[in-house]
Amino acid sequence: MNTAADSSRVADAARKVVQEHDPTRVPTREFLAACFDAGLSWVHFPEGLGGLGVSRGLQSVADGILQDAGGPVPFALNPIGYGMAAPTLREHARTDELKRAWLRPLATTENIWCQLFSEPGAGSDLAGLATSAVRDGDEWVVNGQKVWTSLAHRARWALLLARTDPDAPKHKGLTYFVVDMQDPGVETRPLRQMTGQAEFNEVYLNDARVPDAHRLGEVGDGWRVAMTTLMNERSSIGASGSRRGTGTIADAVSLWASRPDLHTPVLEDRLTRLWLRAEAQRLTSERSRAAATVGGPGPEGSVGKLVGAELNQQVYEFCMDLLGPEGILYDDYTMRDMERTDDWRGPLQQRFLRSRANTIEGGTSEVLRNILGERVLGLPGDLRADAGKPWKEIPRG
Amino acid sequence: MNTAADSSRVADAARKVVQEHDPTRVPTREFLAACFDAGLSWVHFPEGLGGLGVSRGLQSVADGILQDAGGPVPFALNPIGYGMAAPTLREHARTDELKRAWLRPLATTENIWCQLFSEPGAGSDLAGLATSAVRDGDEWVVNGQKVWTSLAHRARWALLLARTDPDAPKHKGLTYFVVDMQDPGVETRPLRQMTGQAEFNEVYLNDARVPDAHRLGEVGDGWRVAMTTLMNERSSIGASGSRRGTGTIADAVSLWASRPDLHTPVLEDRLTRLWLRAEAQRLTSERSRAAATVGGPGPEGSVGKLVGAELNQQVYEFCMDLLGPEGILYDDYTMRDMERTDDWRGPLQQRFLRSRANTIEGGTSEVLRNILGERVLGLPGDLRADAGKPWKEIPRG
Amino acid sequence: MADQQDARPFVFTEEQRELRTAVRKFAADNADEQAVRRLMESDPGFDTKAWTRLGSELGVLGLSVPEEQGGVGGTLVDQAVAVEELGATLYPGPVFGTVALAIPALVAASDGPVRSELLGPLVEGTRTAAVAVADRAGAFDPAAVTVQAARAGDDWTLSGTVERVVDAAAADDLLVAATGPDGVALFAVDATAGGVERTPLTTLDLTRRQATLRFADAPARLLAGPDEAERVIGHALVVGSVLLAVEQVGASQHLLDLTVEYAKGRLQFGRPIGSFQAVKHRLADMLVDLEHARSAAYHAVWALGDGSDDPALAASIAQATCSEAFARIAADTIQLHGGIGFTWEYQAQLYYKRAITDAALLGSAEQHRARIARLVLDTASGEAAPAVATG
Amino acid sequence: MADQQDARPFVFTEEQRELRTAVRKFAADNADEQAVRRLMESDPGFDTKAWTRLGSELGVLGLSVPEEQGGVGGTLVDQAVAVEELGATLYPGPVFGTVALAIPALVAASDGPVRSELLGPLVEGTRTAAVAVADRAGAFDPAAVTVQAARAGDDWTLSGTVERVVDAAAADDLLVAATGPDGVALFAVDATAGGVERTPLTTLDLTRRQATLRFADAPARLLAGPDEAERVIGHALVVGSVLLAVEQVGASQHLLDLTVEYAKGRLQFGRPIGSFQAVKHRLADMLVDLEHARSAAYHAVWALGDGSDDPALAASIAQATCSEAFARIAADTIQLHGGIGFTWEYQAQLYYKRAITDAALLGSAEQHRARIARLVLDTASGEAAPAVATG
Repeated sequence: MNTAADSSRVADAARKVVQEHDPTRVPTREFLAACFDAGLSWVHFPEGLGGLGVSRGLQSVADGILQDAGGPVPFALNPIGYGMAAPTLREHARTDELKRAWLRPLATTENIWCQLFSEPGAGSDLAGLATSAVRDGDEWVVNGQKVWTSLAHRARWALLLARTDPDAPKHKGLTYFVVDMQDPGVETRPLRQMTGQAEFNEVYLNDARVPDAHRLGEVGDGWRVAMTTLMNERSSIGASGSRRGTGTIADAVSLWASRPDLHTPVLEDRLTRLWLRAEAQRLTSERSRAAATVGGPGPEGSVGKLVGAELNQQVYEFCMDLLGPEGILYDDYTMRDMERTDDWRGPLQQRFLRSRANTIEGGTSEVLRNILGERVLGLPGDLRADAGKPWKEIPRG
Repeated sequence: MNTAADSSRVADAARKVVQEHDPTRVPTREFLAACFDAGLSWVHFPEGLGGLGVSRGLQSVADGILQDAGGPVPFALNPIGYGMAAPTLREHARTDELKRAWLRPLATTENIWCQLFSEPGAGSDLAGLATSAVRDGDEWVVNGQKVWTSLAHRARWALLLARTDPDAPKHKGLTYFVVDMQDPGVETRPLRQMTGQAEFNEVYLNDARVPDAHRLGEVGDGWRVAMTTLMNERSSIGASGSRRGTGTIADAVSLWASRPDLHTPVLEDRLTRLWLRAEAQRLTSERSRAAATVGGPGPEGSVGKLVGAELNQQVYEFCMDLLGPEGILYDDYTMRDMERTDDWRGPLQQRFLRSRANTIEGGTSEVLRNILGERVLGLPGDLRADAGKPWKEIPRG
Repeated sequence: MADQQDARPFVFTEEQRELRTAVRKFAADNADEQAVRRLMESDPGFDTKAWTRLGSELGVLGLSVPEEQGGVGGTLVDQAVAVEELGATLYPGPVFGTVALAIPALVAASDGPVRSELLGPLVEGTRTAAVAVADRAGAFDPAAVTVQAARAGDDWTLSGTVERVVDAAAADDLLVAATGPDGVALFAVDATAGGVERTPLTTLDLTRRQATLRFADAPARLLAGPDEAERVIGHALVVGSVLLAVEQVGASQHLLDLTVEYAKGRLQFGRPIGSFQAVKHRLADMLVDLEHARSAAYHAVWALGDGSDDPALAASIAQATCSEAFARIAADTIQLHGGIGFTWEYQAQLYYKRAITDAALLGSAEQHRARIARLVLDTASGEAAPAVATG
Repeated sequence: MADQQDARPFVFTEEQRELRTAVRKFAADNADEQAVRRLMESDPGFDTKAWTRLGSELGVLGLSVPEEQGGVGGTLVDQAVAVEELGATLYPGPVFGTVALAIPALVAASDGPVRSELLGPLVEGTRTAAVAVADRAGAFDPAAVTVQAARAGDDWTLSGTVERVVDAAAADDLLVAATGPDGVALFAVDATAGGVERTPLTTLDLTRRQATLRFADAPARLLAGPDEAERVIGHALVVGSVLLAVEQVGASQHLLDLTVEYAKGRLQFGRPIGSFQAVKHRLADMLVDLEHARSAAYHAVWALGDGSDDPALAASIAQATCSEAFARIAADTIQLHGGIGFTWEYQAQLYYKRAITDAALLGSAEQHRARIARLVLDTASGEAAPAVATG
């Protein structure tokens, strides 16, 4: 698959795009449209849908050339779109017309996407969600409340998981839809975090209507479709490695270097431990990447999330302990919506507060340890209170 | 209850014993017999059974006088006897004759006691034990294997928990007995530990016979009786506090003081953390003791076991890290039985190895955290695979 | 609450239990979560009328002030009971500046008109104070004083800057350490006087504010001269450390209760999350941390009263234990609540920010451990060291 | 296994996978648990015939010895594969003294008759060696050398004591650092020569023995003079650290597999204990530790070959990570097995003792962290430090 010919083909296409649409001169959307049309958005997608039908590993060839020439990192501009929606739409949208209609403006970032999965009552237990979708002719009528939705206020489309059969066991009664965020039944309210900002939103669905054509996968098959989405969330980590000392640990090391007046041997040892943990995790990702080219991927995706989240917290706790009384100030708690996803990289104290969410969002550390234990080590599952029961009979709260 | 008159009475009795049986001159057994006869073995027991019928809190008055005069710590000589057997016998033995026949030689340490509870297949899940007792006229015939029995080879009597009804749910089919360790059906084999020593034993019961008169409590009521035993295991901690810096932490602090050449700031901070933890736990015990005099005891029993066990391990890990290459030697792995319960206080490396058992024996740290969560904080229990099922239908292995 | 020693360590008297109930009720009535949020976004950040009632009606701001100084002559245990309950609700008000530091400093100072004039209104809650003293790891360090005192006849003026002074923005009185011709002394400055510039700061914990103070020939009155300033300030820092520890215990207990209730009621996978071992065992560890923190804080409270322990050691044990315990318990509270725990609307974040703030005040846990090492390890004997097998 | 660089970090070649299988089979056949127990209680503590077969038949004792020195000219990756598998079964034999230290030292020394004479039999497994070099935290410290070398014509004699030398009791050859008239040099001493006294020690880990060496005018041959001794010894210690790390990984993987199987099969409360979160999550943490240890060890193995990282830094990263991981995994293995895990009869204790021993060899994790701090933190730039909000 991963032939030299394919690699040349990708590289040639990328060089042509860069030549004809200099990313330092043309508007971002125009550049990304050219990428899509040249099959460079997701090289493993079919031709015509933003790909070239080649091996996924060659994406790094395209990205290297495009970004070296000054092109944007599109994932950063439309993260749910690129990371989760695109692979799900490609696999489950019902017609090629729909796929193309959704994917191209997604790729250009004209249409931002968001995800309507979690609910106040369904966090770790996502499959227990309560938002209902009831069929009404060629449409579905959706009611419920979603939460932890980033970019909802800027999104044109949303991935929705809703319950279509409350009598079925919880994993069996779910269906997957694409929702128009401009539907009058969709209301978005910013959700303020402890940092003062509103990075996420609550989304209320009040008789929102979704055409049956915008269903992804079969009725009742939503959990399986959602797994496509969630699996792809991780693999979007990318094919290129990171350099030693980059990432969150760089904040601690550079703060340390900038404040020799605060050094103590005990803090130095603590920082070295954190650096070591970051380095061991970085090397583990490198190893996983190497292994992926000769065999299946290892357990490193979940390991990376688990370690990274706890490490982030420890890194910023270290920074705060280093600063002592200097650290217990803030800049501005005034509530504000996030305009861009990297807005949260504010001053140190904001990063510190933000890190508390790392072990909760995208799978709590508790859930990740279950995954490592059960899916990687093959340990037996916990006893279930909800196994096989109709969803509506499972206690909630 | 805890009146000044009672206190004087206890003190007078203790002074009289000391006067008439100078513990530095008479044999230990004679001295302890005098204590029993004076009602000072367990002051809260009835008169004639080693007590004076006064408040338990006054035991410290008696112990103080007896031990100040050079008397032994009887708990150390017959720990299962004093700590677990005595309160169980007092409450559940079927006649006063039996109580007296058992308690006096127990108190004098003429008869050492041991406990036959744990089994290879029933550790954390003690109530799942399989040793059977089948009625045969006035006797019971016992078959099974017990483990983690300390002092079995020196014991005259054993506390036994056995299954008398395999068709009942597991907690309901147990009965409690006193077993004669000299019965021909009882075989004791030393169980060697990783230290090289054999502190514990395996005990095999092959058609061992127990008179029904030696049953404690009703048939099927063994679990409740065992709870008496286990609850008393903890309360034997005693009424007097310990001084700051005593206990296991003293090993680390004195080793530290003796080896200034090995000091580093990082090790110093680590040792200080351990010292602080030990001190906080010591103060928590003090507080618990103070609270017990004005209200019910707090959760400190289980807290103490949990913290103490993990702290022991950390203390000796610290010592080994301090010593570095010097520490990875040993004295003697030759197997030997323990003659006295404090024999295990050998060289540092032996204490280090021994400490690994602390988080397992007497309730694993996992079980203790369950207890703190459920019995102290009132959290709901885990889902049960074995609830209500007949014992014989519960999977084991 | 007569002037007395508390007889038995760790045992509260009937009066103290009643005091606890009264303060708890007052805090519930005047500082429920909505009130705390309203006040923390208002100026001066607390309800001055309620503060006055705390002082005048409940009489809990200067509980350990001797009767001859106009106080009720209680013990530090009494004061600790009140502070613990105020801590449990994050009671907005200058507990740290006024109750934990300024009043103990005034009590320790020699008698005199300045002390008499200041102490009464602080105890009554009609005025509040902040203490601008450079502490290094919770101990007084004269070399770190950044304010100069100049004398002109009987009058003093101060010049210099003190950064990040807790409760200073709204304080009426400032107690300031300054270096004069004969050494470091402690002065009282009227916060509204000329030459005093206060810059309020945006704090991580909005319920515990700070301000930077700049003095430019600000008029000051001498409170404790170089002969006693170090002792007076040292006393205040020790008492402040201990009361801060007790406050941390109050807040930690609140969080443990809150999280246990949540874990009982929150269902996922058809069962209460508290039935999962991952949640249950974390709560068990929180309980252990809390028990240890409570024991360490109470020990210090009693030891300062009955002299049964070195005050500096007892205070460091309390601070080293309670700072870490509160921060860990607050972080775990957020974790066990999941997403909701991270929102602005939920109360967990308020406590978390207080925990992080408190941990940085009056010395870090690491700094207190270093002090403990000096006091305990450096004086230990190696005589009873265990034998080391040598192969 | 031609003399080659291993092309891609972390990717084993087909030959290396076959090598792994072969060594694993050899270890299973010759060093199952019963054999290990029998050998560890016998003298000399390992099966000399099997050791010779490891060298002569399997050819895995000097895999990275260049062809021109009589080796097979493989890479350090090859050697690491073999050591990892030997570590998995606690293979009793002088892996540490001979394979990890002595052979790398000889390979690094300049060519000469002494080297030629020694290297062949060690690679063949017909003789074994131990290295008596004072390391300080895994690095060579000439100042810590405790042996004196005296020259008489072309002959050398050594005098002095080296304590606790791994694999020395049964070694045929001793490589000894000694201070001579021109500085520290590395000498070879025949262990059976006059003037050599060996005192076997009772070790915590019976499968990895030690002895104290006393030299009294013992005849010695110069292996590496003062001009190169430091480089030679330094190389041996770095390679030894890395191979020790790999060995730790092999043993850790064995323990994780063992404990997972136990947790699946052991029933309490009518269910496998591995279904309880307390057990499952601890195993998940063991997995993370192992993955990190493996990555750090393999990185060092490849980096020493391809020069992609500072060897000292890579070795310290490996040792700091693997020592802690193995010790923690071994302790958790005992805990998760409950009582049985603590018995003499069960294999967990053998691995635990090895883990504790390995953690103390060639520098502790703390010492390696200190070295990493020198190499990484002391050279870091503070330019990109995040802004700190100042209120």
